[in-house]
Amino acid sequence: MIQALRISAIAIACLMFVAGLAASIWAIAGNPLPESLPQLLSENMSRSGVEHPVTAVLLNFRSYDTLLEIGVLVIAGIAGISMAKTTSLEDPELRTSDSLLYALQRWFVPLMLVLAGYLLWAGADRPGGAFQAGAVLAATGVLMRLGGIPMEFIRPGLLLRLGLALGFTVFLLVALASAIGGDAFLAYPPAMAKTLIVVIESVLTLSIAMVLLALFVSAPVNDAEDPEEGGSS
Amino acid sequence: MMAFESFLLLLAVCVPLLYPIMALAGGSDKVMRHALPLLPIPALIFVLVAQPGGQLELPWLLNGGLWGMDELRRLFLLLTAVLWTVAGVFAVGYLKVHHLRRFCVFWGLTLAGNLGLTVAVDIASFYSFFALMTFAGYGLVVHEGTEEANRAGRVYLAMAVVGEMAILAGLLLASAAADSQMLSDIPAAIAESPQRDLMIALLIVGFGVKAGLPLLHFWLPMAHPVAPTPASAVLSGAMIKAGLLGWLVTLPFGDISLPVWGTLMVVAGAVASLGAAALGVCQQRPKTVLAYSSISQMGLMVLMVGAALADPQRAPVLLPVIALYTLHHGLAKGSLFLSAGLLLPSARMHRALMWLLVALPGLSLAGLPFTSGALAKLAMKEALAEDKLEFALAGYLSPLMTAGAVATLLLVLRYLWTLTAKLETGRNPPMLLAGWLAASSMSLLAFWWMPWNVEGLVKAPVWLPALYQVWALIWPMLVAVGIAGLTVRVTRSVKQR
Amino acid sequence: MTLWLMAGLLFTPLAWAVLTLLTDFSRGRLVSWAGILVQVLVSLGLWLAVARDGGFYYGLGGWDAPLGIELRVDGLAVTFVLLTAVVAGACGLHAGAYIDPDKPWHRYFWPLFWFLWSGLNAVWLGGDLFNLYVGLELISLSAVGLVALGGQAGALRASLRYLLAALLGSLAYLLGVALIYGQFGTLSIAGVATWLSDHPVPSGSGMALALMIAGLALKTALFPLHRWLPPAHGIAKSPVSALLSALVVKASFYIAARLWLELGQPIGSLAAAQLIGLLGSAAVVWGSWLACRQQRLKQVVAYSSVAQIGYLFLLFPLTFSVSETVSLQAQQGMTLQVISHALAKAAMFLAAGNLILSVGSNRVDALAGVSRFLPFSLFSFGLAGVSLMSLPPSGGFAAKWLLLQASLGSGQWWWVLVLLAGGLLSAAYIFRIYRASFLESSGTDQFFHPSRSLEVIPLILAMLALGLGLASDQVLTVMALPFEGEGAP
Amino acid sequence: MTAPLLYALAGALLCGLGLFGLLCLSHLLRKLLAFNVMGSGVFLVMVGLPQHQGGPDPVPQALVLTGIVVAIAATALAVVLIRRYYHLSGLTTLDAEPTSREGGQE
Amino acid sequence: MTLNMWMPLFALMTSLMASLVIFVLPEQGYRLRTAVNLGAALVKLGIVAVMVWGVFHGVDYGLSFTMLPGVEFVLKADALSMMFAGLSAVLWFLTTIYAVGYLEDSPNRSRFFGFFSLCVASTMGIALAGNLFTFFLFYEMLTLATYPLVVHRGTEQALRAGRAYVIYTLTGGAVLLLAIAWLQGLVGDLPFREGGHFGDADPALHGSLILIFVLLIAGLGVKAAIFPLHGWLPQAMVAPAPVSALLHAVAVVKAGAFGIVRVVYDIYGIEASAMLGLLEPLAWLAAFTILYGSARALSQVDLKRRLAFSTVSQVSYIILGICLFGPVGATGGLVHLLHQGIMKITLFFCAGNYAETLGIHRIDEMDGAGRRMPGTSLAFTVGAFGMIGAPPLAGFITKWTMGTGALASNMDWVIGVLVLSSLLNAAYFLPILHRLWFREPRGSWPHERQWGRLETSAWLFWPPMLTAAMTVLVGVLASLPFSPLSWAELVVLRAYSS
Repeated sequence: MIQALRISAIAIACLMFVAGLAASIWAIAGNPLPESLPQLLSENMSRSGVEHPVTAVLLNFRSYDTLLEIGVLVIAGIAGISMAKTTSLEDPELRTSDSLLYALQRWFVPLMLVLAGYLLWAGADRPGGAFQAGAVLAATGVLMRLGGIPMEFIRPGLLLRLGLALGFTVFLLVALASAIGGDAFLAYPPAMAKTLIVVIESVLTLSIAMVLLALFVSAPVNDAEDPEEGGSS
Repeated sequence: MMAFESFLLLLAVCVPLLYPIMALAGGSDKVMRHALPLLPIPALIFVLVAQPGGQLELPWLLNGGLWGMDELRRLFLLLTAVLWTVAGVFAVGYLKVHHLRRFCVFWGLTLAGNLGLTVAVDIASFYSFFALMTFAGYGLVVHEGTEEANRAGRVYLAMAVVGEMAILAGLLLASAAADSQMLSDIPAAIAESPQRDLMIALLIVGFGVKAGLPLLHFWLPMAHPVAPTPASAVLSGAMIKAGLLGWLVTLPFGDISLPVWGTLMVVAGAVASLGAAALGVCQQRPKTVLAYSSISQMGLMVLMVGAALADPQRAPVLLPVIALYTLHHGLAKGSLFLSAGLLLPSARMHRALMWLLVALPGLSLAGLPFTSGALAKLAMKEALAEDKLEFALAGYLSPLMTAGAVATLLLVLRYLWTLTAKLETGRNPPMLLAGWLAASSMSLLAFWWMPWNVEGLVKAPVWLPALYQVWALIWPMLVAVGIAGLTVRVTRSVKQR
Repeated sequence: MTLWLMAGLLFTPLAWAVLTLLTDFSRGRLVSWAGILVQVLVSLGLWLAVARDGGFYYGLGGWDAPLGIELRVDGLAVTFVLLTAVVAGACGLHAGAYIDPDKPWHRYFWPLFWFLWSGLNAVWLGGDLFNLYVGLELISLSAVGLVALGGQAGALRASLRYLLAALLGSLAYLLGVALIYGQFGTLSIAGVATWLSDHPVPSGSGMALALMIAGLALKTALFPLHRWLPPAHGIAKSPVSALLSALVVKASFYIAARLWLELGQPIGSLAAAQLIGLLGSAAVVWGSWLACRQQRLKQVVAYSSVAQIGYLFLLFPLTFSVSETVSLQAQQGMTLQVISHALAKAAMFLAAGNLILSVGSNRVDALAGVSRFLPFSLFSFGLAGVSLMSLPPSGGFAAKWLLLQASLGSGQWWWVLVLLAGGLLSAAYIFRIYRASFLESSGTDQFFHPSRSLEVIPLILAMLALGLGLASDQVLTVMALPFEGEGAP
Repeated sequence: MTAPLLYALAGALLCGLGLFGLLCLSHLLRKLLAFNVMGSGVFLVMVGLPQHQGGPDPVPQALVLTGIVVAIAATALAVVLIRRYYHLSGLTTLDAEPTSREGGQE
Repeated sequence: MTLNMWMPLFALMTSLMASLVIFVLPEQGYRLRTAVNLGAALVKLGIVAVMVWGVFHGVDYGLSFTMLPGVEFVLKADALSMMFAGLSAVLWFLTTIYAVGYLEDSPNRSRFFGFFSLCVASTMGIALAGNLFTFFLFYEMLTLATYPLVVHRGTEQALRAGRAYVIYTLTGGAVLLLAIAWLQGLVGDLPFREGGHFGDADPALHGSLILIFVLLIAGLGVKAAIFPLHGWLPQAMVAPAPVSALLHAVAVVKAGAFGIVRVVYDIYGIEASAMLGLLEPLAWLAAFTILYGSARALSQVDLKRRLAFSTVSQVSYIILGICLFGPVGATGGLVHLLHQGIMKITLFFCAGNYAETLGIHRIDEMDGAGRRMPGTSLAFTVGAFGMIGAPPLAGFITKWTMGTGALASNMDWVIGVLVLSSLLNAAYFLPILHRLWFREPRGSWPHERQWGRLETSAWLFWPPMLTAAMTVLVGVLASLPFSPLSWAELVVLRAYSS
């Protein structure tokens, strides 16, 4: 009874929330837009080093966002592997014995690798980019993992951590280098902008893929744990 | 005041004040004991050597101290010093080992208070010494530690504290009114103050506790008898007079006529002198009888104080008389109290002599001719003579005094009577005996040195009183003896039956 | 010079996050100590620079707002940056000694710690609404990671709760950002404020502000959205708890405050301001009350955070439609409260950790007779408590004083009662701890003295919190510095 | 009513739905999914609302892309935590107390 | 000039530093700790003496800096502050000696002496505070520093007392804070100034000023233990004797009373206070407290508890004194600040001696203790008579001066209060004295300890003797320059002449 009451109350609250939100959206939609950012953007596209505006925003105009975003991803990865068990990656429980999957995998893995490469390359002038590529790459890894292909590098050792950090590190080094060059943090020299962005995108792809894969692989079956401070156990 | 006198004055107060330190520092019992009679000696020397009117300024003391001696204080100081000395001598012989040191401490402090208040001219030191005497006196009262003593002590303390507070309030008011810290400025200020009556009431009550004013006297018959005998002597002989002195120095005599207060005091005095006698003759214990006698005698003095309050013109005459009477009574009463601590010698001759010496101060109280009592009584009578007093009750004063004389002798007789029942036979310690003898002789000899020529009241020479005077003194005594004899006879016959 | 400092400030934590990711705990500790040194020096340098020359805007990547992301480097921001450097540095040093280096998962402490730090810096300096969102997420996720690090079911439960709350809060905030962008076409707070200053308020923006502040309030654990906080702060490792309570909740509050100060006057309403104030007051009372009833030491401290956060929200009513003076007083009070609470609460959590280590139990009763061993941590705990009780001369007192003045000055006397009652209530739970420690009981013979370095750190923090009150004026002058280029965007 | 506005309104609806789910569902995975639904709603509003008037706008698109990554990171972290939580306590909700006593009162 | 500026800070720092050093010293470092304690106390005594001399000759000691916008932290020394500072410096020294002996073998001595010094530092701060804000700073610090001392024994009873203490004082502090903040908002930061500030206050402000005054008094009255805010004081007597001594004589209750003095004289100004009609009600309240405290003391059987209620009563003398509009009454109140301290500390020292040496806590166990411990009992007697107001002791000077002052300002009823209170004082002290001196001991003492030659340890013996001697001397020598009375007259002279 109380449960039902509570749920209906929440439901009503949510409905009101939706109504209010919709009303605001409607109202805002009717107001004139005081500032047109796209226009400003297109004026500055030439200095960005890439053709596609989304990529330009992501990796040049608002590259700080992206840097931190990768940081968030790395955090998730770290937090994930911090819970991984260290010994057996070949946990039989985690392996699918599906023979169809096993067969498909031979075909799909190379294809997906190629696709990832394409997405990365396409990012410069049309939709695509590091994240999409990294996602596909990670999917490949998941598939391989499910298929039982041993992936030693995913073991939470130095190698994995290097991989996790690679993209982020490179991005950061570029940012720092620009600051050392005398400009602001993350300000690429216009001449080198394109090159730098491509380099960053490539390593990011790798890292993103690693993070996602690590998160998938790191199965929290680790029994060792910290007791709570001063806890009874 | 000369440097020597100043020094002597300081010494007079400080010697007994500092004497208790000896007890703390661990002076031997023997030294403590034998120092007792020496304590008032500086004061005695001072009072004999110094000229009245000198003052000693002590600006650092309290609110600015001023000590000094005038005619009035001289008499009081004399009484105090003498009485304490003889009582001290007596005490040397009297005291037991038990709590000796404690007794000595309080003895010294009480003495210091008593001497100090007599010489203090500024309010603060006067009040300080007064309080010192009061509180230290408690130690003497409860010294024996019996249940009775403790009860007496409680009553004494309670009433004393109330009295102290009344004095404090009265002095505060008066001091504020006078805007002065000197006692000498107070009477005039009281006379003019709108709060006159309040102040007078407070002061009368405050000092009245000490002086045994009726209704404020309860402590007296309880406390005086239970104290050790030498202490009783000083309590009744000297300390009780401090209340009187308080009145004399604070109340507005001579400045203004206060008939209401005068009447009240006269009534109080009359009640005291007669009522106390009535109660006193019913007592069984000699020292209690003496205590009532003290109240009774104080009643006579209160009577005079009342008259002085009522009649400002007569006051200058009355005050010296009061002082005179005080001296006389103090010495006599001291001697009587001491005699209560005696042991009867076995030799018949000695015994008779002793009884004579015991009785004489008592008879002196009653006004036996050729004693200080006669002198005092005569002076009093003259001073209160009806035709010289502008006062409504003036007519009653003379019969009152006569009745007082009768009562006095009755009490003395009662005392002697109870004493015979109580005294044991034995050998008196020499110092004890010496003390008592000194006291008695002081009481008797004082007659010869008393400044009897006060305001020309008593016609010279005193050793040759006019016949009518002798008769005036004698007939009340005869009445008293008659009553006493009658009573004895009646009781005997009742007993026989 | 300032450019270098800025670059150093942004770069160091991120770089150290990477560096420490590649090492194990013990080596990471050495590396981190170097990093802490660098970071403290850089922060101090920046603070001094701003104190000397005034604040400025810093366009990242060479792009100014609205196209790029601009950092707003003003007195308040650098003060908080410096505060973060001090508190996080202290927590880092403490953690280095406190955390067991032999557990393999503890190596991940350092990267998470550094990411947290970088997120905090991003938030203090951020002037771009979306960038602030990312910064918040950086903080939230690393904080959750720290809480969960190697934990038991209880810790996981707390961290999950924390994560869900944080995510919901972020989403609400992001929704508000979306509406703002839809309305104003810019993400720069300053840009929006500038536009609003000479235009009428467009309809619908109220919802945006409400959403953002509600989301941030959830992340700040404002009553009644506070229930996630005590478990998370109470169960984490003490240095982590210290970080969370001292800095992390302040980050979201800081954004809310900035939004309110820039946009609140045009967009907000009196009712909203009073409502937020009321919730803050409720937090003060309720949090303190619950803190009194906790059995475990760290839970007490955690609930105390809930209460202390309540004070911060009094900023909202006290800056809405009031005179310039009152508003300034309220802002100064809020700033001091943030700083002093950060220092005091960090000290308190670290000290609590030491105490727990010493007596081997996390219960309040277990402290009976502890004061006989003269633990420095108890002393630090006490000193920090002085600031929390807002007794002089602590920073907490200075803050309360200013808030009192603001309340009286604006005629909103009801907040006065809250402030005074809050002080007394906090005294109730703090004295409960003192009381426990003074109890002479026979049973406590075992006592482990933590190393001096562990004990000194909270002491220093507590001393700072205490001394802040004496130096408040100096701190506040820096905060009130004018901008180099007023209204730069 | 343009298509982007419709997206935005749909986003609002999704937000409400997600919120409801987040508050009412007790299974952790469901909560997580509800969070994702809500996130999608927010992204829709974010992209839809500015494009209603100004035409295609790459900025919100980029923002949403970033937002998605963040959301994914958060989701992934949450899943890891949930799995471990389940492993340690055998619970899938936060309603009941886990096996190791937490004590105290919230 | 610069040295003079720093003098107040030095005075403050001596005990603060001592406190910090003691906290760090190991528990076993008995000699070193004692040396630090006594050394610091002596240094402070010296500094204060120099400052007293300086203030007498008109030297200006002052230090101030801005703490918060619009609020200054001010330390300065005027005649009034030196009064309090002198009291605490002297009595700190004695109490330290006493405490060293008292706590000879007990645990937690480092903690105790640390907070003890801190407590004195706060008292010093209160004395030297130059405005209300600074005063409040140290006032609250005092609360905190005293708590560990009150609960020092760690028993249930002590902790309960500590709780009552904290609840009362912190609530009082909150009220005080409100009042100070309000005042600040109304008229800005006000330094303590002889003659006050509100002599010509805007009539429109009068309502607020009266309300603020009430709040201020309520806040300060908790520490000053004005009825009905006195509840903590009798409970707090469970603390060790040196603490009670310090609490009752110097630190806590005096801080409250001193604060009230400051408020009436140096913030509102005596004329303004009278004009606003604030003094009369306060005087009545103080008078009631005087009688109430004494009456309650009568029925106490625990010696320290009786003394505690006596404190309740005695501290209100100070307040009553300053409410008497006029220089003489003020002198009486102020001088009691010192006199009460000296007398009460004597009594508590003695109570501690009885407890420590003979195990006596209750009054009915005191029979005959005077013979076993004559020195202590003598000191006790002097203290008790001082309290009663028997001349020529310190208490008499107070009563006399206050009484004169009351008459000068036409508040004759005060005399009645004084007299009645003295009677009550006598009623609860004299029986004790009787037991001490005139009763036979009841066999063995509850818990007797022997110490060499003296009746008790020398550390415990001399402090009460000294304070008892002081009780006598400040009374007898009241008219000397630099005596408490003369100094109070100086303070009042400066307050009324400005």
